[in-house]
Parts: sequence; structure tokens; C-alpha cells
Amino acid sequence: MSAHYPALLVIIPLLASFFISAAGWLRPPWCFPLALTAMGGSLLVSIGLLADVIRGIPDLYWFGGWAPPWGIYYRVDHLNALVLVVISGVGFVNLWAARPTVDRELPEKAGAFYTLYVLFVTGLLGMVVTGDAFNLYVLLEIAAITGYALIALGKGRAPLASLNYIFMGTIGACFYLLGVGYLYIVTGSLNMQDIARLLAPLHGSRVVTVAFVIMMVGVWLKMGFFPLHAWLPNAYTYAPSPVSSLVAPLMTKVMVYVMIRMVMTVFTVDYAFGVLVLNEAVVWLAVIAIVAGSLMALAEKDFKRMLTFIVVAEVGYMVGGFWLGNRSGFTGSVLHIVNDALMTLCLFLAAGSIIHARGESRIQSLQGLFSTMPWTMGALVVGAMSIIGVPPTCGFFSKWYLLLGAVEGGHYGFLAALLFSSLVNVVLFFRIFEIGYFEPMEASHGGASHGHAHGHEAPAMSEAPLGMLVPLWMTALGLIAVGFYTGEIVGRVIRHAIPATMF
Amino acid sequence: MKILGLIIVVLVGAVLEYATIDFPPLGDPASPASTHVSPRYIEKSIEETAVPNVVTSVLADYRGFDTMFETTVIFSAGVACFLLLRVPPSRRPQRASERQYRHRLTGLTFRIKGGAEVSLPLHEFERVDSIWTPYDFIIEKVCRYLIPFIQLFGLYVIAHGHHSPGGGFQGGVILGASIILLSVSHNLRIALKRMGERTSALFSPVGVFIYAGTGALCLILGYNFLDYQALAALLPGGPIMARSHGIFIVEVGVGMAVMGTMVWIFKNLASLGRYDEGL
Amino acid sequence: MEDILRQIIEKDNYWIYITLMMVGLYAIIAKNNLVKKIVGMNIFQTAVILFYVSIGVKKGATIPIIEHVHDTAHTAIHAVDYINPLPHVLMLTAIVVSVATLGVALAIAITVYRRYQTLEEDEILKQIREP
Amino acid sequence: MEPLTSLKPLIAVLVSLGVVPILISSRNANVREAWTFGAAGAKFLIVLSMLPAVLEGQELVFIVAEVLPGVAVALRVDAFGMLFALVASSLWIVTSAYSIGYMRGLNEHGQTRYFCFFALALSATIGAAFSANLFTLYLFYEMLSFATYPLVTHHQDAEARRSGRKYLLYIVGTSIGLVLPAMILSYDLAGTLEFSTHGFLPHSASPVMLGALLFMFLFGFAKAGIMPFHSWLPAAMVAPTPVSALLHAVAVVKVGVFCILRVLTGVFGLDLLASLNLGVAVTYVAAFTILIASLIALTQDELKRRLAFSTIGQLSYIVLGAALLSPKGLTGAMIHIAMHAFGKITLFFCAGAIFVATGKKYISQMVGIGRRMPVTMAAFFIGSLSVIGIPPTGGFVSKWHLVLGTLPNHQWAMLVVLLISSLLNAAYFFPIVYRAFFCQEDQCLFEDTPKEAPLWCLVPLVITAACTILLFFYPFLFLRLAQLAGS
Repeated sequence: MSAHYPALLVIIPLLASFFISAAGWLRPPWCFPLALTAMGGSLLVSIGLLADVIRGIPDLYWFGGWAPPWGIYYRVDHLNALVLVVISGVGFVNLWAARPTVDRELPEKAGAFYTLYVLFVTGLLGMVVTGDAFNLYVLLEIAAITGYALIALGKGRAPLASLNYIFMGTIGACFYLLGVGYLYIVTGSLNMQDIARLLAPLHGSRVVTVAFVIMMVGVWLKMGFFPLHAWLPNAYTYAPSPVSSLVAPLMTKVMVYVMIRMVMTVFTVDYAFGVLVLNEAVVWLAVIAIVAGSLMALAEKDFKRMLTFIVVAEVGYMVGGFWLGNRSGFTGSVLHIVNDALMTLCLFLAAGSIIHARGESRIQSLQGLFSTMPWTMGALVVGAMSIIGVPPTCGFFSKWYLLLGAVEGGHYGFLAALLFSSLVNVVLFFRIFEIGYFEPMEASHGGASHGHAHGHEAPAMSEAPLGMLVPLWMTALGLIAVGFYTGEIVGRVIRHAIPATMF
Repeated sequence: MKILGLIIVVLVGAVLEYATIDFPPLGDPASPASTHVSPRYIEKSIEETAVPNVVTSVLADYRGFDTMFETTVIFSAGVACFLLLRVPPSRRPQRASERQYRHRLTGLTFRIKGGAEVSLPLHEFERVDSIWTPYDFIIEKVCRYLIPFIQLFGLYVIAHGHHSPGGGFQGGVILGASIILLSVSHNLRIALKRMGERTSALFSPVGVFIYAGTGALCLILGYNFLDYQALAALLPGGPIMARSHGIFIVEVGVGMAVMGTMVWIFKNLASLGRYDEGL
Repeated sequence: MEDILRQIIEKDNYWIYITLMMVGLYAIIAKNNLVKKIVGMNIFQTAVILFYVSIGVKKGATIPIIEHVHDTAHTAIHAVDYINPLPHVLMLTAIVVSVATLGVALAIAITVYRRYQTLEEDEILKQIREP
Repeated sequence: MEPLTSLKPLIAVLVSLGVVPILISSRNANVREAWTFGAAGAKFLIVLSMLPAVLEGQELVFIVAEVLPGVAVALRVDAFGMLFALVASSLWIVTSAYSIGYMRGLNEHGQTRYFCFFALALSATIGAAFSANLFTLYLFYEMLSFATYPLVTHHQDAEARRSGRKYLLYIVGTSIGLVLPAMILSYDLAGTLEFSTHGFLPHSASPVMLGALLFMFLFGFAKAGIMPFHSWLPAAMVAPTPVSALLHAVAVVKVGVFCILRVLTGVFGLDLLASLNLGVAVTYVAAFTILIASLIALTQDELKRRLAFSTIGQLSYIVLGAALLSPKGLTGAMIHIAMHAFGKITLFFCAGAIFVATGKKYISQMVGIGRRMPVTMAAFFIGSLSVIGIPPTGGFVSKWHLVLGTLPNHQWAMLVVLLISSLLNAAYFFPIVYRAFFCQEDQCLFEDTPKEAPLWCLVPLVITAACTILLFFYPFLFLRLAQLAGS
């Protein structure tokens, strides 16, 4: 049975999405359970795949029974097995938290919402595990289109933000498609391994350089890498909270994975870091991304929008870490994909439950949160610790590898940017904790609590529903658990993913 | 904003142009694209899948997995339009809008003020939408007779994808277009009578499910996903013919999905999600 | 000078697709009306499709449908006689994707219009800035 | 003696962490306080149970998780760690008793939160004491910073908010800004972070790098209150007095100094410092801090701020002692942690008792208070004797070793600094005691009917005062531990 895992990984959620869509019309109450089985199924399969990879069983899957350069094939190796588990894990946990909001805001269209939700995760899972460049484009588009629609559901400026996201996202996807076209016209094959083999003699030619540049620009645009990030803050802020806590942790991280996959498998590392002298410039771009992201987050008035700028800065971490070109940088970047997905999920879930209870996310309106919503704020503190980089949480360890990579690569600009961004994160989050801790709730603040002077007796606890708190705390504890398991993750999985030629 | 646009456009154009210098000239048969992977498709297509139309065999068999996700893209676009636009009946404002009726025989139109209840012999009258659509006898009749043949041609295109250019997508679009023609020539309500929202909303998941289901069936029968030779156990003819049949079933699935989605998207877009009056 | 001219003439299809793509890109960036931007996006995607299809062309080759006569043994099929089917398959997918994106973009444009009663981006931004 | 793996250090750290959920769930105050007492007692007993093994030179090790290649979250109980843990856990018992009296006396709000974060801070302190490598030390150091923030800003008013902001800016800012890069650089140089008896940094590294690393560590551990990064400590006096007493006199600041000593002995190693004569530079920084802090203390009218500046001065004694690079100096520094702890906690308890009983904060308002609160002021006198270093109290023992430490390397300047600062200590403590007992008739602000602070406050400060005297006569426990750690 396990031989079929790579196929089952994508088929289970895909088939389930059709059933959910049909159930939306025939048996509406079945939608959520079906979505849950889909996510649960793909989570189990991805864990099975990770176990196979750790045991050293290579997972190659030929679709339609055709050999690679002719048919499409899936390849599960050390790099993407980890990302698979993260995606399906985040999808599964976030689905729990999505239910209260979905039941409240769009009860009639729950079927359609869960269909797009499951298709989004399917698109991401497929993108991570595929070995075919064009198939990656198709799955990229599935994730993109479902993402556009889900984001446009939000209130206020959501449709306009989603429209801008469509324009930038389509340009990015088309650049990627053009890059694949340029490689196809020169090599004649669409299979990643095959292209790499045929590309070796052509490394000097213009086409490969331009193909590389276009693909990178396309992927950076989709990932929201600093100069091309204009769509990200609005899209993730105005999206409904279950959507932003799904899209924010996953979309950018998977695109970072796609960048790493492209550079590692298709163009091969010694081309990217040897022939092309691009990586110095890219690391400096990442430095600008981190600094700019942190500063813009500092200037933000809205809590959720501040989180989106932190996501922009975190993308700078991953891209900069990878382009340092040494083993620690690579390990840090891949580990940061895992850690940052969890951290961003924890923060956006906390933001979601605050908005669910308070109705708005302006920073000024977060008064008295520690007394009214202690559990949510507790989880937010753990998430903040992880973003700042405090040891037991996982955020510290990926930052540790990134810093180590910067020191080994002698890139002190990147080191300074990382430290600067950590310090700015401290200021960002403690600004919110101060408001939540010191300022008492004003009178009649939407909640049932009454106003009072010095906050002596704590106002009534108006916590988010249990359905949102359990996943939030699962993520928070997950952050600490992953922190302690970093040794295992790096030792067993990431170390084998590093290409041999990387010094 | 315009100057920025110009600069970016010129810059990107130059970069793209820079690469074309190394491209093989147009149509040269020895270019890598034509010599590496595709010769096998052309030479072995008949042998392996008994489908003369190589594009269909590559589309549905060699790279069948791609096409499955392509159909999923269409399906997700349909669901997305529904999710974004459809105004659930419970939420619509209940004020009675003024209504217009036209007497079938004489062509006279009556306008009923909002809220007024009038008993009219409905079989003689037909409802006219507030956006006055020019009632044209010729168009209505011509379309009425034309649509069945369009649909027949659509089915032909789906079924004949093996031997002539065509296949699931093209056939599905033609079928969808026939329903859209009906709602354009008449009005949306008649089209809804022919193909309700629920049927079109169920056509697309069922269509894509046929595609993915066949693949899963091959999985259950022990072969890889979408490996149609597994169907030899169920269908007559050897493994080669099973591939051809497999491709045909998949084309039917795609046709259904595309038709359902096209109609569904059109209804949502045309009536802005209210399903009361169309174009 | 002469070989540059030959270069340009021989590779004219790439010129066309690049200009088409740049027109699309310019429309997306510079246009003010949202629907015009959507049209620009569609042009952009069609340009990429044109590029792919032009890869598959072979001089003197016919469409990739092999007429085989049932009774006679298979005469050898040479790849040279038929054009390259792979780009056509890929572009079927790309066309479907561009249609889907167009559909969703128009649906979202309708929700924008429903909310702001205008499709001009500057008017929308003005409405957002001072509610 | 190969290290013995045992679960005890982990239990010692986790016992107070485990009590937090119980504290949250317990409804009435008495149950909560009983649990805090129980946890404090249990922690002290566990630490005590490890004492005999440590005295024979045995080390107890427990590896929680191998987190990074060559770096693990691991606990190791050695003599130095045991000394500090003993002091911290024993004083927690006394302080928890004191804080019951204090919190009830002023019926503070948010007491559950107070006791929870107090327990968290203590588990972090003990964790830091038992950390086996620089990484675990940094982990508990950060945990302590964040656990004490709600304690410092307990009153939740504007002033608490400002001092909380300053507290974070200095402590978390320097730890992320300086200690983290320094740790990364030393890991890059040495490949490991395990403390070893004579330092793990390679001698081959460039002296400039090593010097920079040393000063990044020195100023990075801002909790030690070395001069440029000291002003968070007076600002933290806004906290309730038991917090200032235990944390800002004993636990938090001592962790800062403990980290610096660990860095000097475990990361660099005394011989490496001697070879690069970096030790002299550190002594000058410490001397500068001692003198300036003592001078500022003279000018402070608020009692707690004066004690705070005195603490800054005393901490730099410990850094100075270690930087003398002589065995005697190191022993003196390590004992001073214990002696100063008992002395200074008595002084803070007295300050708290005065505030509970009379509500007075400023020294100028305390003329003649000895007549009203004789026992408190007597304890205050003993405490100040210990801090100054006059014979009948423990402070003398550690000062004696510090002075002996300056002799072998002929560092007369340091000897002079030690003596002057002792004089300065006397200069800012004796006026308080003198004016408390021998005031002229017209200036006495208090009538002479004795009315002490509630018993819950009084008994702990008497105990700690008694301990300071006891430590003078029986300092052998701490002395033995310090000598073991020094060798």
C-alpha cells in the first residue's frame, strides 16, 4: 500500500473535494467531516512518506505507468517529505479553527468554502512533491486560484486586495511558465531531473541565465520577496481570519521550497553558486527585505497587518539563508520553512480568535486582553517568543543556523539584519503586550465586560470559543516540541537533503 | 505610474529578447524540443494507446495527471465564482419589484407596479425581465431549433476526440455554449428551467470525479494511478484497447465537468449571483 | 548587418510573443480601469501560450493525427512528418488556466463594483481613504 | 570522577514549574500559599539531597535533548552551580513566607499571577545554576528575563509601564544584541558550547576576536548590572519589595554575575585570559562600576534605590574577584555571591517591613524609626554590617578572600579600590542606622511605642539576619564549594 503513498497524498484530498462540493448541495452537514477526513488522510499519508524517507526507502511514482521523461512522476526525498508534513499539519489544525467563523459568516456556502480550502492544500501538496516542471505550474495555479477566491471573501478592501493579488500572482506564474518554456525549448524535456542532465553542457549560454532570472523573479513575486511584495500585506490582512491563517503560513513557505527545488534540482547548485555570481546580491536583497519588513511592521497601526509585514521579513530570512550558499545557511533556510509555518499559524490563529471576540484588530483596541482572553494571549506570547527567537521555541534554532551560516559565509550584513529584526520583533510584540497588560478595558467595549477604574477585579473572561483555542494551543505547544526535536529533524532529514557539492 | 510601467516593460522585454538569440530558428525540425521527448509520442502513440490523435493520447494518457488537475482548475473556478457571487435567497431584499408581462400572441407588454397582486392567465403571458430584452421572434425560433444540433455536434466532438481534433474540453465548451445560447436568445429563467443551478453545480464535481475515479480505479486494480491498462480486466479488448477506452471515459468526464462549470460560471456572472434575470 | 536581419526574420515568432507580452504587462501596470487590467492580464497569458505553440512547429509537417489504414501493416511513422504535440497539450492546460483565472478575476471585479460602485482604481482608493 | 547521570537536577528545575498549574487552579489564597511553600521546601530539599555527592567532587548530569550538533539542552550540577542553587532555593522559602505577609499587608491585586511568575522565575534561576553549556544557560537566562517582566510591572500603572519598558530594553536588548552573536561566534570558533574547566575557546583564535567576544559577553549579560547597562536595576525597584528582595538582590542579578563567571572560567578559562591579559581590562571595568555605583548610592534618598545602587556595586565585586585570575580571588568572588545574598535580602526585607508598617519610602522620613521598629532596624544594622564586610557578619569572609586575591598578581590598584569602596559602603549605610536610633528629641518623627511590621514579615528578616552572623562562624560549606569550583 505504501508504494502508492505519493499518489494517495494528492488523490485523497482531491476526491474528497468533489464529495464536499456535491455534499454542499445534497447533505450540507457532511461538508466539515468530509473536509476533516481529507486533511487527516493527507496528514497520515505525509507522515507515512516521511517515515519511508527516514528509513531510506526512495519514493518514486510514475503516473499512468509511463517512465519519467515521457510521463509525469512524483519524487519524495528528504527535502519535500518534511514540507509535506508541515503543510498537511497546518491545513488540518487550521480547519478546526476555521469552523466557528465559517458557521457564523457563510453558513449556506460552507460546502464551497471547504471545497476551495481542501483544493488549496491539495495544490500545495502536489507542488511540493511533483518532479515535473509543468505539473508544478498547474498545481501552482490551483493553489493560486483557490487562494484568490478565498481571500476575496473578506470584508472591506478584500476584493480589491485579491484583485491586485491576482494581477501580481498571474505575472509571477506566467514568468515561471516562461522559464519552463525557455528550458523546454533548449532541452526538450519537462522532467526536472532530465532538464538538469541536459542543461549541464549549456550552463554558459544566455538562455539558461535568462531562464534562471525569469524563474527566480516569478517565484519571488509569488513569495512576496521584498521589492515584489506589494500585494501581500493587503491580501493577508483583509482576508477572513481562517483564510489568512491558512494562506499566510503556507503560500510563501511553499514558494521558498519551489525556489530551493528549482535551484537544487534543475539548475544544480554549482551552476547557481558557481557560474552565476548572483548569490551575494540576493543576500543583500534579503537584508533589505528583512530590514524593510521589520520597519514597516513597526509603523503599522493594525495588529493583523503588522503580522503580514513580519511574514515579509521572514521570507527575507529564508531567501537570504539559502543564498548564503553554505550548509548552515541551507539547513537554517529549510528549518525556517518548517518553523515559520508553525509560528505564523500560531500568530494568525491568535489574531483570528482576538478578532472573533473583539470584532476589530486595531492595536489600540487590544486593551485588557490579558484579563479578558488570558488563554489566547498565553498562546500569543509563546508565538511571539518564537518569532523573537527565544530558545526553547523552534524560532530560535532556525535563527541559530541562519546566524551560523552568516558567520561562516562571512556575511555580517545578514547577521546584523537578523539581530536587528529580532530586536524590532521584541518591540513589536511587547508594545501589544503592554497595551493588553496595562490598559484596562474601556466601558462597553463590544464585549460583555463593564468598564472600571484601576482594573482591580478582572473583567468577565470573554474567551474565544473552545473550537479556536484548542488548535491555537496545539500549535503553541507544537512550537516548543519542534524546538526540542530540532536535533532529530536536522540530523535525520535536513542533513541528507543538503547537496553534496555545498561546502 | 505610466513611466514606471514603461521602464519595467522595456527592461523585461530586453531581458527576454536577449535570450532569444540562442533559440533555434522557428520550425526547424532538428530543434531539441522536437527531437528529445515528442518523437516517442508520435511513433508509439498508435502502438501503445491505439489513438491516432497523438494530442489526445498525450493529453489523457501520457500526461493524464496534468489534465486531471487542469479539470480541477476549471472545477475550482466554478466553485470560486459561486462562492463569491451567489447571493443566498435568504439574504436577498424582499421588496417586491415591479414586474412586466408580455402577451404571447399579440406581443403587448403589461407593467405591474411593485407589490400589486394581479391574477393573469399565465399560460398566455410570459414574464419579461426588467432589463428590457428585445423580443425577437426570429432569433428565438432559430436558436430553438439550432441548439439541439449544436449539442449533438458537441457530443460528436467529445466522442470523436480519438480520430479528429477535439476532445473533452472542446466538446464540453460547445455543450456549455449551447446552454448559454439558450439563455442569451431567450432569458435566464428558461435556461434555468432547462438546466437548474443544482444540476450544473453537480455536473462539474461528478465530471471531474469520473476522471479521478477512473484513475483511482486503476489504483485499486493494482496498477499505478491513471494506468488505464488496468481497465483491461473490466472492459473488452486487450490492454492497448483498454487504454483507448480509458481515454474515452476520461474525455467524457472532462466534457461533463467543463460543460457544468461553463454554465455555472455564466449564470453566476450574468445574473450577479441573484439568478433572477440574465443578460 | 545581413546576419542580424536574417536573425530577426528567422526568429520573428519570438518577437511577436515578446511584444504581445509587453503590451499585456504594460496594461496591467499602467491601466486605471480594473477590467482593462484583467484584459491586459489575459493578453499576457495568451502571449505565453503563443510562445509555447510556436516551439512545436516543424517545417513541412502536418497535424499530429496519424491516419493508419486498418488492414495494411503499419508503415513506419517518422516523427519528422508530424509537428510536436507536446506544446499543444501543455497549452490546452494553460488556456484552461487563463480562462479560470479570467472567470475568478471577473467575479471579484463584480464584488468590487458591488462594494464601490466604480471600477476606476483611483476612485476606489479615494473612497477607501476617506470613508 | 566520571559524571553520574541522574534525574535530580531536572526535578529540581521542574518542581516549581510544575506548581504553576496548581497555583492557577487553586481558588482561595491559603491553598495557593501552602502550595508555594511546599514547592519552595521541596526544591530546597532536592538541591540539598545532591549536596553530599557534589562535595565529594561528583557531578550529576542530565541531557534533556540533543538540539544542535555538539550542543544539547543539558543540566550539570557542579560545585559552583550547587553553591548558587543552595542560596537561591533556601532564600525562596524565606521570601515566600515574607511575600505572604507583604501581599496580605498591602492587599495587592493579581496575587495568583504574582506567585505563578515567582515560581517560574525560580525554576529559571535554578535551571541557570545547573546548566551544563552556554546554550542552556542562555535558554534559562532568557526565560528568567521574560518571567520577571510581569513581576517588575506588577502594579500595572504608568510608572511600572515605563520601568518595564526600560527593563526589557536593557536586558532583552543586550541578550539578543550581544550575547546571541557572541555565542554564535564562539560556537563557530570552537564547535561546541560545553563548559570545560579551562575554557573551550581555542587559544589559536585572534586576540582581537577573543577580546571582542569577552566584552560582548561582559556587557551582554546586562543582568550583572555592569556600568553602562545598569540603569534597569534602579528602575526595577518599582516592583513589590519581595520581588526586589529575592530577584533583584539574589536571583536575577546573581544569574547575570553567575553567567559572567561561567563565561570567564568555563568559556575562556583563566589561563587564556591571563595570556591575553584581558583580566586586567575586566578588573578596571568592574572597579569603575564599584566606585561610581557607591558614589551614586550616597546621593539616593529613596531607600530601595540606594540599596539597588549598592547591589550594583557589590555585584561588580564578584566580577572583580573573578577577573583577578587568582585562586583566592575566584573563591572570594564565589563566596561573595552567598554572603551578599543573605546580607542584601535582609536589607530589602527591612525596607519592605518599614513600607508595610509605616508606608515610608524615603530615608529622610525615617529619622527615629528605630524607636518604633527596633527589631527591624537591628536586622538592618546587621545586614549593613555584612554588606560593608565588618567581622561578626559573613560579608567579612568574602571581602577577606577578595583582598587576599589581589596580592599574588600585585594588583595594588584593586586593593585600594576594595578598601575605598568598603568605606563608601559604610558611608551610605551608617547614617541611616545612626539617625534611626540616636535622633535628637525635636527631629524624631516617631513616638517610641514599638509597633513592628506583621509577624509574617518580621520573622523572615530576623532569620536572614541571624544567617549572616551564622555564616561568619560556619562558612565552611560555601567555602568548601567555592574552593572545589575554583580548582
